[in-house]
Amino acid sequence: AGTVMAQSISDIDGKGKITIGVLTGIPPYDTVDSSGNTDGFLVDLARDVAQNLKVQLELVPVNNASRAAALESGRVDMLIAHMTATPERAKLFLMTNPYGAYDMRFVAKKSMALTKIDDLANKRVSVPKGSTQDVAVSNLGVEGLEVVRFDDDALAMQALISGQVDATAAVATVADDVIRKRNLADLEVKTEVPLFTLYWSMAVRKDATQLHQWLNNFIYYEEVSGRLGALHEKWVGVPIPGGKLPTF
Amino acid sequence: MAYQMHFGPVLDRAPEFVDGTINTILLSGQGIVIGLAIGLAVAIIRVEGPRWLDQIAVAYIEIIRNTPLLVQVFLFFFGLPYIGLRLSADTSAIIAISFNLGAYSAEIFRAGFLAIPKSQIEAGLALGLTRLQTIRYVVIVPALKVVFPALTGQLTLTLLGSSVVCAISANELTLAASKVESLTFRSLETFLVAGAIYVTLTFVFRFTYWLISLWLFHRKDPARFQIAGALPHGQERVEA
Amino acid sequence: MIQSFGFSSLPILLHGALWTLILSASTFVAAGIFSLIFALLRVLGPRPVRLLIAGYIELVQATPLLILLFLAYYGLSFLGYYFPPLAAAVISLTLYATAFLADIWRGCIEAIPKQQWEAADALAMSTPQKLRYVILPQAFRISLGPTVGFLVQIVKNTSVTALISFVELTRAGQLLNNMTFQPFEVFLTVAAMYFIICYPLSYYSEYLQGGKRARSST
Amino acid sequence: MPAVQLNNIKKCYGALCVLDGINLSVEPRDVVAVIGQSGSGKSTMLRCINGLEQIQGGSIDIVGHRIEPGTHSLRSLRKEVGMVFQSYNLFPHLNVAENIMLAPRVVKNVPKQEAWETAQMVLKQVGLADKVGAYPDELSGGQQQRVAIARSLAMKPKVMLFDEVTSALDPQLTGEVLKTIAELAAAGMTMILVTHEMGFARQVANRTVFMYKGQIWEEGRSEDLFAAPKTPELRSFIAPNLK
Amino acid sequence: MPAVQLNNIKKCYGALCVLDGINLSVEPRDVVAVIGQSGSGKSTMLRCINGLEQIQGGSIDIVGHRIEPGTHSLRSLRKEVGMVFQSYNLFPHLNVAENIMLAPRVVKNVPKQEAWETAQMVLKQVGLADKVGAYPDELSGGQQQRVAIARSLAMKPKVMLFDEVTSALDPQLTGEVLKTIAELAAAGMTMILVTHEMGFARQVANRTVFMYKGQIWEEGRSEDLFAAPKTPELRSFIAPNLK
Ligand SMILES: Nc1ncnc2c1ncn2[C@@H]1O[C@H](COP(=O)(O)OP(=O)(O)OP(=O)(O)O)[C@@H](O)[C@H]1O
Ligand SMILES: Nc1ncnc2c1ncn2[C@@H]1O[C@H](COP(=O)(O)OP(=O)(O)OP(=O)(O)O)[C@@H](O)[C@H]1O
Ligand SMILES: [Mg+2]
Ligand SMILES: [Mg+2]
Repeated sequence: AGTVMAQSISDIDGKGKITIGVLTGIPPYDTVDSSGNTDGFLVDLARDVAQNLKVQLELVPVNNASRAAALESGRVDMLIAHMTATPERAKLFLMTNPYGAYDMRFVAKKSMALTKIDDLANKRVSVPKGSTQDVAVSNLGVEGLEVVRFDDDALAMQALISGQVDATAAVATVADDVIRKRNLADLEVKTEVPLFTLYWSMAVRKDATQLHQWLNNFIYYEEVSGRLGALHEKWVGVPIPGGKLPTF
Repeated sequence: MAYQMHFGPVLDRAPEFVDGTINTILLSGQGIVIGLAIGLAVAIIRVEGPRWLDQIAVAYIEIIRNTPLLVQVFLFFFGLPYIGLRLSADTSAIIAISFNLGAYSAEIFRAGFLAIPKSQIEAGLALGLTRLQTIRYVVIVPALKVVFPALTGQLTLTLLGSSVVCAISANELTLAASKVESLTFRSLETFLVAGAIYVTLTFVFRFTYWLISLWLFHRKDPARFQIAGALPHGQERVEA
Repeated sequence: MIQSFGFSSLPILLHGALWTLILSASTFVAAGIFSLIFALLRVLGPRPVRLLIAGYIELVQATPLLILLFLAYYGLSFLGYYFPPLAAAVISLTLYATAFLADIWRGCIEAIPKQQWEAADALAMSTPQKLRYVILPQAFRISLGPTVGFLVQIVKNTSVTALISFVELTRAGQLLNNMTFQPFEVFLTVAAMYFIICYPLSYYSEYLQGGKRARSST
Repeated sequence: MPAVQLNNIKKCYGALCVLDGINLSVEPRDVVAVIGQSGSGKSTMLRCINGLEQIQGGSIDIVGHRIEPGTHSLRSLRKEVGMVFQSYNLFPHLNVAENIMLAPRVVKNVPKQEAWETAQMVLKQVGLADKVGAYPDELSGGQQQRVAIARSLAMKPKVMLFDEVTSALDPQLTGEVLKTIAELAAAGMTMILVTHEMGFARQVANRTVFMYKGQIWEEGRSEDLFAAPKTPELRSFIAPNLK
Repeated sequence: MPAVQLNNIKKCYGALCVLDGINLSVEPRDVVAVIGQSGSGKSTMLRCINGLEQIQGGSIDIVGHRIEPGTHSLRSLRKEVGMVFQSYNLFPHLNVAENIMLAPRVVKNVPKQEAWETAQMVLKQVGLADKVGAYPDELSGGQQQRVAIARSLAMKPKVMLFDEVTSALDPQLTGEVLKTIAELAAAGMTMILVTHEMGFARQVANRTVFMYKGQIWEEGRSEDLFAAPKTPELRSFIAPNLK
């Protein structure tokens, strides 16, 4: 073991390898084969990063709760982990320009009226622990809303399906997929109350400015070359929501 | 070391830790009380009960002891709704912990019962006590004394094991720690603090068990007993 | 993509179960080596070493595996040591298992009567010879039952490595659940698989301990 | 009416019948000594009388209760029949007073105050009034055995059964316990006592029963039986004790 | 030159000195019996002689080795001094042959064949040649003790120490073991034996040492000592044994 923290492109070149943490276990963005290996949108992106840097790729699966620690500790060189660039996170990591997005929506029973945020008063809403939904829903400021946290998106959704919560904050595409395939006729994605559209950034450590700049460039090129859209279509079946990706 | 520790932001979240700690105490406390009750009942069934009931008890014990608590927690929380039983995360957690401890403590209690000579039980019966009264007054305390170290060891495992129920969002210390971690991104510091709290809790619980053992097994001072007991017979003492 | 739980899902779980076995076996071997050393030092070592080991055992036994795993996995990274998940998982589990196994084995060594040591002493045997030929063979017999019993705990405890996304049986179950949204079926199958792995071990452990009791009573 | 009447009782373990048609009648205030070789069934008979063992045939009438094969609820019977064992069987976690008060309190619901007074009384009876707060392991074997007798007495039994209560004791301690039993006999308690102390049987028991291979082989007034044993088995059994 | 020489040795546990200035000289082929009350320090003295206990003062010269306070490496000494304990201490996981061959093989690197022959020889010496393959728990106490003696003999010791080797045995088994020891004495082995068997001490030991409160109170030729004890302590100690 024991490699130095790679901070610059030449560090990575020197190692001949880049270690990327990717979020796993969120169909349809990814899937697991019978040997437990993940493949999916984020994995393909990570492959492209390594390929363009002309180094080998080491993938490290992470979850919402562990991804920050993985990056901070040097366990990984960068994260492609559905991370949204909040100002708070930006204080700790360098966040790249977004490489994708999803529409975050509330999912709930058809019978539950949800046309405005205040309808969530005194309701239990499940979110993945430490995720952007967690932060967003926790900060809604609705009276009596209880946030119930789970290890990942699937368990949060599962809590709704088994009736343990009244609603969940989920990715619209994922939720649609689940509702259709599992025949959950009594559930629906509540479109009247858009939670938000979340854009995902890659993250590197604070002092890895060179890598950060390179990744911005990489994302720009992947988008304009149509590669990014193609990958999203391949895994999710629809284009990236929200049209042209923002930059900052 | 490249990494600089910053406990400040983590310690600012002290209320969350306090909450989590209280919840962990409540959760494992309830789990322990219910679990021990289950364990005692199952042990009595195993020693005294009819054969068919004994076999059910054995099946229960073996299933629990040979599957991980985490999986049991999942089954109680996500599985039971499918047979129409919807329990909150906290309730599911308490039930899962109780059933888990029940299986382990049943075997411990049983070992204690078997360590009590049969002649003690016969002495109880010969005095006209029922079997249950015999167990209650003659068997339990000496049996408990035999197995007390094993039992408290198991209770410590239960306290620490309660950390896995954060997987179903039951409110307890590890969940609180995850929350703090996601808010502060100071993972190492957060889990160091949580670890320290668990270690402290463990020692506090052990101290409590020690106090309980004093109360249960410590002999009353014979001299004091005589005075207290003889109190209504003041005249007798004067006479003597 | 969302799928249904069925026979096609079994390979994922079986693969996870295989990793659970590999993880358990590696942990057992590593913890076994350390535990033997620790148990011996705990009995025979100089006082500071004995205290140090006792402290380690107390501390680790008072910390949840989950927290320990997290601290070991990321803590080591913070110190600049990066291990692949399997190695990291084995290291953390070993840290944990050693604290219990060393304690079990110490008890077994201490269960050998002092007179056995003295008899070996009087025969001019050196300390390693006493251990090798007189004490450890006897301690080994006593320890067999509890050790196999603890193996069951190791197998079950590997489930927490799901937290660091190590795909063993429990994590495989979680991933499968994410794909199928059929938790009851998935986790019941997972539980059954653990049972199939653990029950024979439990049974054997009980047999070993029961067998011993039967022998000593005759 | 006899206090205890055994009518042709049988007790078998599988094919082996360790009690094979026992008839015995014990009048109130009788003291019956039961003697016989090891394995002849003495303990088993006693255990059948207060229902610790199920019988397979015959019946037992005892202070107004009847035990037959299959009889189960024996608690009301046991309230009136005391039993003292060879191995004392005091409860180690309770002190002397608690040992004695337990059964009256939980079985008979005697108020605490009354149970306490009874305890003191029976302890005085066995000569251990000063040990009321001691724990069993702080007492000698003989003292423990006398506490066990006191514990039985506290239930105010109509009949008492003693199973070789002195065989675990050395000669000096044996003396203490036998003295206690002799006093009980003098006070008119109905008793059946299995014993290996021939001298004691002869002096204290008005009747003696000799068991042999699961049967009552010979019985009669103690003086007669010891002075003129009729069967060769009894003769050879008591021979070494007489010289 | 004496085989064993104790020069004013002291052995203390904290303030309590259980050996308080012991002087003793044992010539080759001497058989020395050590007698004395329980707690007088007999075992402790033996244990000091082969270094199982550290001494706090004085020195011990034994078959060319010297033990002083703080002496640590005693292995070469122990190769030449055998010790047999009250509780046999056979290794339960090894059979008789393995018990006997273990120390010669691992301590002295004796080849297997030779160790095997020695084992058979010493077993014959203690009269157990037929038990070579048995495990300790298959042997009677007396047989186990004789195997323990054989195990010591297999190291070909120059001096043997025996600590109440018969006190856990009943009289018949005691006889077997004492016979073995007497044969060893006759063959010229230098021995120190702590014993409660006065008759045996008198017959087999040429010298007897009486210990009292951590000191050698009286010593001399066995006949003289038993026939005419000088101190009142020895007189009252051996009195009950002589009648
Ligand atoms: N549970 C049992 N199963 C089979 N046989 C039994 C059982 N209990 C007792 N016995 C047999 O019943 C016979 C009578 O035993 P019991 O204890 O009544 O003899 P005893 O006259 O009291 O002898 P002792 O003087 O040794 O106490 C013995 O042969 C004994 O082996
Ligand atoms: N480890 C110890 N710590 C303190 N005192 C001890 C220790 N070992 C022995 N003693 C004391 O040393 C004294 C001598 O003991 P030792 O065993 O030598 O007596 P002994 O003559 O062999 O008696 P016995 O005939 O009962 O075997 C006793 O008073 C004993 O209590
Ligand atoms: Mg009997
Ligand atoms: Mg001694």
